[in-house]
Amino acid sequence: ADKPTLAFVVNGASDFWKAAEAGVKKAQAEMPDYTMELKYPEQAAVAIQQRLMEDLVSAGVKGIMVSAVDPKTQTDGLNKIGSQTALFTTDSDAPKTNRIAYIGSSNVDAGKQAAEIAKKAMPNGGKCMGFVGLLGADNARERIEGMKDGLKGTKIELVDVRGDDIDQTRAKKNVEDALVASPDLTCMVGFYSYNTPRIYEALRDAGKLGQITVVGFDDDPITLGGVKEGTIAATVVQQPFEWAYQGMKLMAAYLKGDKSGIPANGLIIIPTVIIGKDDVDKYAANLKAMAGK
Amino acid sequence: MTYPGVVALEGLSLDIVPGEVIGLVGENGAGKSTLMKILGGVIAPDRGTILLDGVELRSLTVESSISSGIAFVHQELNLFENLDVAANIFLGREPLKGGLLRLVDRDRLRDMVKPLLKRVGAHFSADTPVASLSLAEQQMVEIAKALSINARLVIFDEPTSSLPLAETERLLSIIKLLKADGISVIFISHRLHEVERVADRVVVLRDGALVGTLAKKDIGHDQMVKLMIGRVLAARTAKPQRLPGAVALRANGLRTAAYPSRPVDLEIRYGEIMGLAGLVGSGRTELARVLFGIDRSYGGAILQDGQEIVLRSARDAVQRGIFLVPEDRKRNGILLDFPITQNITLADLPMLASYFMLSAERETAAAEKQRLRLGIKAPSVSTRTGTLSGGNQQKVVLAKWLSMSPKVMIFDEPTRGIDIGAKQEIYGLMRALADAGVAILMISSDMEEVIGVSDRIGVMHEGQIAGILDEDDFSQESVLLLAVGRSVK
Amino acid sequence: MIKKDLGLLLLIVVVGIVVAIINPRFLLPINLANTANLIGLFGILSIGQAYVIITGGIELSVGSLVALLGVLFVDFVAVQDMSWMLALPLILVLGAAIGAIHGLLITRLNLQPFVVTLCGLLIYRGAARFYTADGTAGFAFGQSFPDLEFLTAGRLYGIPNTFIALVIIAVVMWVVLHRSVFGRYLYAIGKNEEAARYSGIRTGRMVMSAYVICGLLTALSAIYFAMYTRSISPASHGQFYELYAIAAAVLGGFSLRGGEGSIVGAVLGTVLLQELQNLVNLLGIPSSLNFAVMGGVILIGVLIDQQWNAIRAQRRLVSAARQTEAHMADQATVPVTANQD
Amino acid sequence: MIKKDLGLLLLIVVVGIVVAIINPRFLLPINLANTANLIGLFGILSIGQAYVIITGGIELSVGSLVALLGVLFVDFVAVQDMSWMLALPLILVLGAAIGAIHGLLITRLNLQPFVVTLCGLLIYRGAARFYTADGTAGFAFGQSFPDLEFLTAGRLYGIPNTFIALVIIAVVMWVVLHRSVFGRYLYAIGKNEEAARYSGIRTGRMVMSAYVICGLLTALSAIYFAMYTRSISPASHGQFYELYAIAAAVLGGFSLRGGEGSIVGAVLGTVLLQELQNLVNLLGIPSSLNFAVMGGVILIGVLIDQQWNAIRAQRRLVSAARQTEAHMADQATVPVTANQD
Ligand SMILES: Nc1ncnc2c1ncn2[C@@H]1O[C@H](COP(=O)(O)OP(=O)(O)OP(=O)(O)O)[C@@H](O)[C@H]1O
Ligand SMILES: Nc1ncnc2c1ncn2[C@@H]1O[C@H](COP(=O)(O)OP(=O)(O)OP(=O)(O)O)[C@@H](O)[C@H]1O
Ligand SMILES: [Mg+2]
Ligand SMILES: [Mg+2]
Repeated sequence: ADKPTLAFVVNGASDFWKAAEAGVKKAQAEMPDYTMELKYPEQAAVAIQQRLMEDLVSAGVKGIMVSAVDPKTQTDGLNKIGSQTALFTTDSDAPKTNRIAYIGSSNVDAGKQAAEIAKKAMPNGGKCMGFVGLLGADNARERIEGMKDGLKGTKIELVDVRGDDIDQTRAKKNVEDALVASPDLTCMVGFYSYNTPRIYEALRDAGKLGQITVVGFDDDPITLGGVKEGTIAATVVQQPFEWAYQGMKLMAAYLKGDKSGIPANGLIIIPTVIIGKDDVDKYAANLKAMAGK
Repeated sequence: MTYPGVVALEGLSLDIVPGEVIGLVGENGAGKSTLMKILGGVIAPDRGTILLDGVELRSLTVESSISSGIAFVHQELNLFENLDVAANIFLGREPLKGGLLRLVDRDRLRDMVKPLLKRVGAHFSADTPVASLSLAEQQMVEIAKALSINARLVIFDEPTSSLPLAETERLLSIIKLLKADGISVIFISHRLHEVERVADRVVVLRDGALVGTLAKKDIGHDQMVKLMIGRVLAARTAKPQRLPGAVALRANGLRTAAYPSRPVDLEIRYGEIMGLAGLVGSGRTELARVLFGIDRSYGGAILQDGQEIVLRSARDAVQRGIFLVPEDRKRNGILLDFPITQNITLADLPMLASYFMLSAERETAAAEKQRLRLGIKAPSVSTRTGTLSGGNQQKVVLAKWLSMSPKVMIFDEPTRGIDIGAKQEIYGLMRALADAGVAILMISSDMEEVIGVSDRIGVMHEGQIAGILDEDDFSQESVLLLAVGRSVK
Repeated sequence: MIKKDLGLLLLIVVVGIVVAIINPRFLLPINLANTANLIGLFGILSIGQAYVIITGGIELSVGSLVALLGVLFVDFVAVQDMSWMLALPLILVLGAAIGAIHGLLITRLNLQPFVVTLCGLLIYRGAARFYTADGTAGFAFGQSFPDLEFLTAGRLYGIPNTFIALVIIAVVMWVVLHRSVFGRYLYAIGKNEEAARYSGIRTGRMVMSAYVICGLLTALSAIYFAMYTRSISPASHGQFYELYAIAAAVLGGFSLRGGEGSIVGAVLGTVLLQELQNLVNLLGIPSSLNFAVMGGVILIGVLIDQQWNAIRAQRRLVSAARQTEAHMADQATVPVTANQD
Repeated sequence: MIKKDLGLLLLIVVVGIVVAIINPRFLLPINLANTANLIGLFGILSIGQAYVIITGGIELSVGSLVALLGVLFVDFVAVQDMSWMLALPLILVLGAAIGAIHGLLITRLNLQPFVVTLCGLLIYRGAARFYTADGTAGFAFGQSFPDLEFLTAGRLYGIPNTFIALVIIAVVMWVVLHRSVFGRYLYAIGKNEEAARYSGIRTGRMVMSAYVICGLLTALSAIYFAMYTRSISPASHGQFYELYAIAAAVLGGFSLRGGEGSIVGAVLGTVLLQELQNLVNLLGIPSSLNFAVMGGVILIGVLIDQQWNAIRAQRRLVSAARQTEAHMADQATVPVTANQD
């Protein structure tokens, strides 16, 4: 019990973080003289995440790597944690806090990559509808912004983004309703990991698979299946496994006094990648290997 | 049978022969309802046996009680306002169809209900929603329900307490018909003259024990009273000590929800008891509610001491010294879960408080004073009011108002369900109040009471005052004539 | 009752016409079918809830149960390779059992329905999340169970089977509630439980049956939801569905005090709520306003209903007074004879 | 009542000791202070809820109100540059006004509290989201309001000011509920509203006041929550807080039927719930089980309470019977003398 504990605090329960869990495990296996754990707050809310971190600090955690629910305005809360323990950020950065470093990718860039996919799939332009869980959340906004940016000057347009409050039933119904409301849609974008599979299924039910270009985010198995099948153009994946794995090792090193891994600007960017039909098998195999299955 | 703090019944034996009408009387809390609830299977006795045709009925439940031929008209109404008359009468015993689905055979049900309604003299149909019936009509449904069980024993627990005149007569003749069919009847009532008329034998309970039985020839008002309370009551009513004073409260063309098109004119004077008689649904309760500020009026004016007053809520009335002892005690009169003290002080809290803070001592003192004054039977003033007998609960309602200083007191059926001893006490209290200068309006459906207690009697008919009788003109007949809309003489 | 249902139907039709005028695509068969599908899913929940509400109770754990049972069903079928013919009845039995436990706690141990089912809401949500360790339960890509999928997500002549299921369930449950002895007892219990007991009704059993029915219908609905989304993240799946179900019942004329309401009303309430959601999407209203539209319509509906009742009561009063007057005039002779007795 | 509170206190202490033994860091001042801070935030909500529950009502819109009022407060202060000395009372007034509207709808238009506040839950959430267009309301970097921050998030001798606020509010509200005329009226209304009205109590006003108090305390709590998180995403902020508040009140002995409960109980209920959350985090229990632990403890607490009451009632019955028998034996002579009267 005297082993120093490192915690990876996520922003809410989601499959997305399963890969990070695998990363934490791998790091743990390599560094047995630390206790490493991944923590879910029971709701994706600032108050609850803040509470969780405060409790972890109380429990004597030496380092925390956090995907803040709302990094922009959570500054004070994060600073409070940062003053008591080694604080790293991941997933979305909080540059104005006293965090030591950020390890993750850029949602804006991911959005731009989504635009790349769309441009490649629809050289003649088109009309896109987006779907997302929480319209107001930072990651959603940045992705949407990035995509709009990337589409500037093309004939492709992102006409609207519908939110579903992370209710999968509504997520699917939103797709169905969009098909009815705007028959001229030529493309759909699933901004959250579960949105793409819901698009896939709604299109399959409507018999429109293949007729509408689907741009995905993240690596839900259904999404990867669709990519492989060719009914989903491609998907933009982040690498939470790497964030967790590298992040944990970095933290451990930092606590030992080795600060060589921390770049001057404090940013360690692990870029998002586009997974198209050709890369999907390799990626899936890799994913499996990481999960240790 | 024991309840917390009381032994409701103790070592009591009673046998009934077919075709016999037993009058069961006793003071409030004597254990009459408890005994009947045991027979009805509603509660289980601690010990003892019930034999039917010499066979012991073990662990009696409501169903087994019904199936062994015991029918029950409860003291408190047990109807479902969201169902219609037919559904209420046969609830739990519906004719079925549709096999396993157990559907209600609605046609047969209606056919079964019709003759019953005719028998009790009801003029509403089987599919009338109970919510739209008046209290008396609901009581008729209860009676029809009891008749619907092909019973060998029908128990009526104070069936007449909310039945006036005509309906009471109808009930008494129904009992005679039952008797003629060889059905036994237990009839519980505090209206002793009714018991006198129908009972073949009177059984008297006191403090949960049987204290006497009167054979048909011995049944008489005074004998019953003597057994019930252990002494003979003094003269029925005291005469007023002084002449009535100025008009305290006047209704000027007042219209109520009962008959919005019919204005009421009425005067109540200081120092008098004004009786208010009338048939069921004649609008007396509605009038009382308007005078107490619970309901709004549909026109007309209320004048107190000659000044027009506006009553927006009961509080306005209370602040002007106009108090109401409501008809439905449990619903409107008391908080069953509150201790006696808190019920008594509820209306007068601001006076007992300093700077809006309660004072337990002052409250207890005020309550204790009233308990002694009214002789409320209870272990202490901190007893839960719900455990008291009906009469004592009624006294608690009275105590609430008497602890303040009333100018006008409206009593709506003040002795409903109250035993003769307590009745006399309440009459005495009303008279004492009147003598102290309070103006009293007493709504009552008990003819004896109206005639025996009032100084003047107003009679209501269809929402209007049909006439006012002075003491010299008091007679059952003139009250009745006015009540049905005829003129006297 | 029937008048109230008609009012609701009218509202549904009027809203439908307005939406259709603004966006005629509202009437496309595919849109109607999509919405009918969700009406089926939520309608079954509402009917279950209605059975509990009629007894004066409430079932707050519906949403969490939809998550827990959904997770279990998907896990059994997709991961554990259990035959769905086995898994389906198993889940239904589980739902009924949970309903029975609620019923027992409420009737035997005299706990308040709100409290029991609030604890259920918390516990089942936690259980669902724990079962998958906060992961998602879902079918793998290409995993397919044609029969099951046809039954749960298929369409017959363009009509979603879930909607057909709702219609069948609604008819059966209507007969049970409005024509059977059991239903009549539930109304009686909802109005006055003690009096019902005095009438020889075994109120405990009846109330328990209501919760069992609710559990059963919730389980069925959970399976349908699972097959609709095909993937369940237990932290959020089904959140607030109890509110949808309660709202539909309340819109449909159920009183939370018990003893009032009709199955037709509960179904129409669901239809209106789903129509509203559809409208938000079709008319391009910001999705953030979804909840507000729902809340606003329920409030207005309840207000109109209340005002309507008040006016009707007023009128009834006046006409009753008139009737009594006439009636009394007829009867004027009766009591006098009684007096001679 | 006091016995019940003692039982709850005992439970809190025992759980605390067990946790402290397993993880002594539980007793670190910083941990206690953090937990006390949250007890302050949620405790104020619970007291507000308690006032409504005592009248037999319920306030389901608490969580949405925390979001809406929080969003407005942050927006006023951080974006609109309004002085917090103005914004704070403004928000409190707004909270009270919303409470008054609920009270009016419930008392004047006779709507059910559950329905009114359910609509509130939906509408205020939608309004909050619409106001920020689903964005987050928060303070910009470096924006600082030292006085406001001290008051809302500061500590005095290590004790969070929110906790001190709770203590003050609890004492005041205890006196009001348990020692004032108004409090007695609320109990009376909760037990039997009609009888209260017939005693000359203006029940409408009293009930309305209860909702106003709840709105006011909710608004205060909303400001505290806003200053604690300093950032509010209106879609999720405050979700389920009404359930926390209701659960705390129920744990503390409030009956949802009205007329029962004590402020001490509501506060202790909050303490227990927050202790449980702290425990889950400190003992490394998977946070997916957080809800389940909460639900389980409430259920067990309510069950024990119920069993306890049942046993006590049983005992009282037996001892009462014995007493009466003895008493009757003493009195056996009395009726005879009375008879000679
Ligand atoms: N549920 C109860 N809990 C406690 N005590 C009760 C309960 N019901 C009745 N009692 C008590 O038992 C005694 C007998 O009551 P019961 O109702 O049988 O009297 P009763 O003769 O019917 O009186 P009344 O004429 O007022 O109806 C009374 O002292 C009463 O207070
Ligand atoms: N709560 C109520 N709901 C519906 N109708 C009512 C209600 N109270 C009274 N009424 C109706 O109003 C009319 C007048 O009733 P009210 O109670 O004023 O008469 P009453 O003379 O006091 O008769 P009772 O002897 O029955 O009390 C009756 O027809 C009755 O059915
Ligand atoms: Mg009795
Ligand atoms: Mg009356």
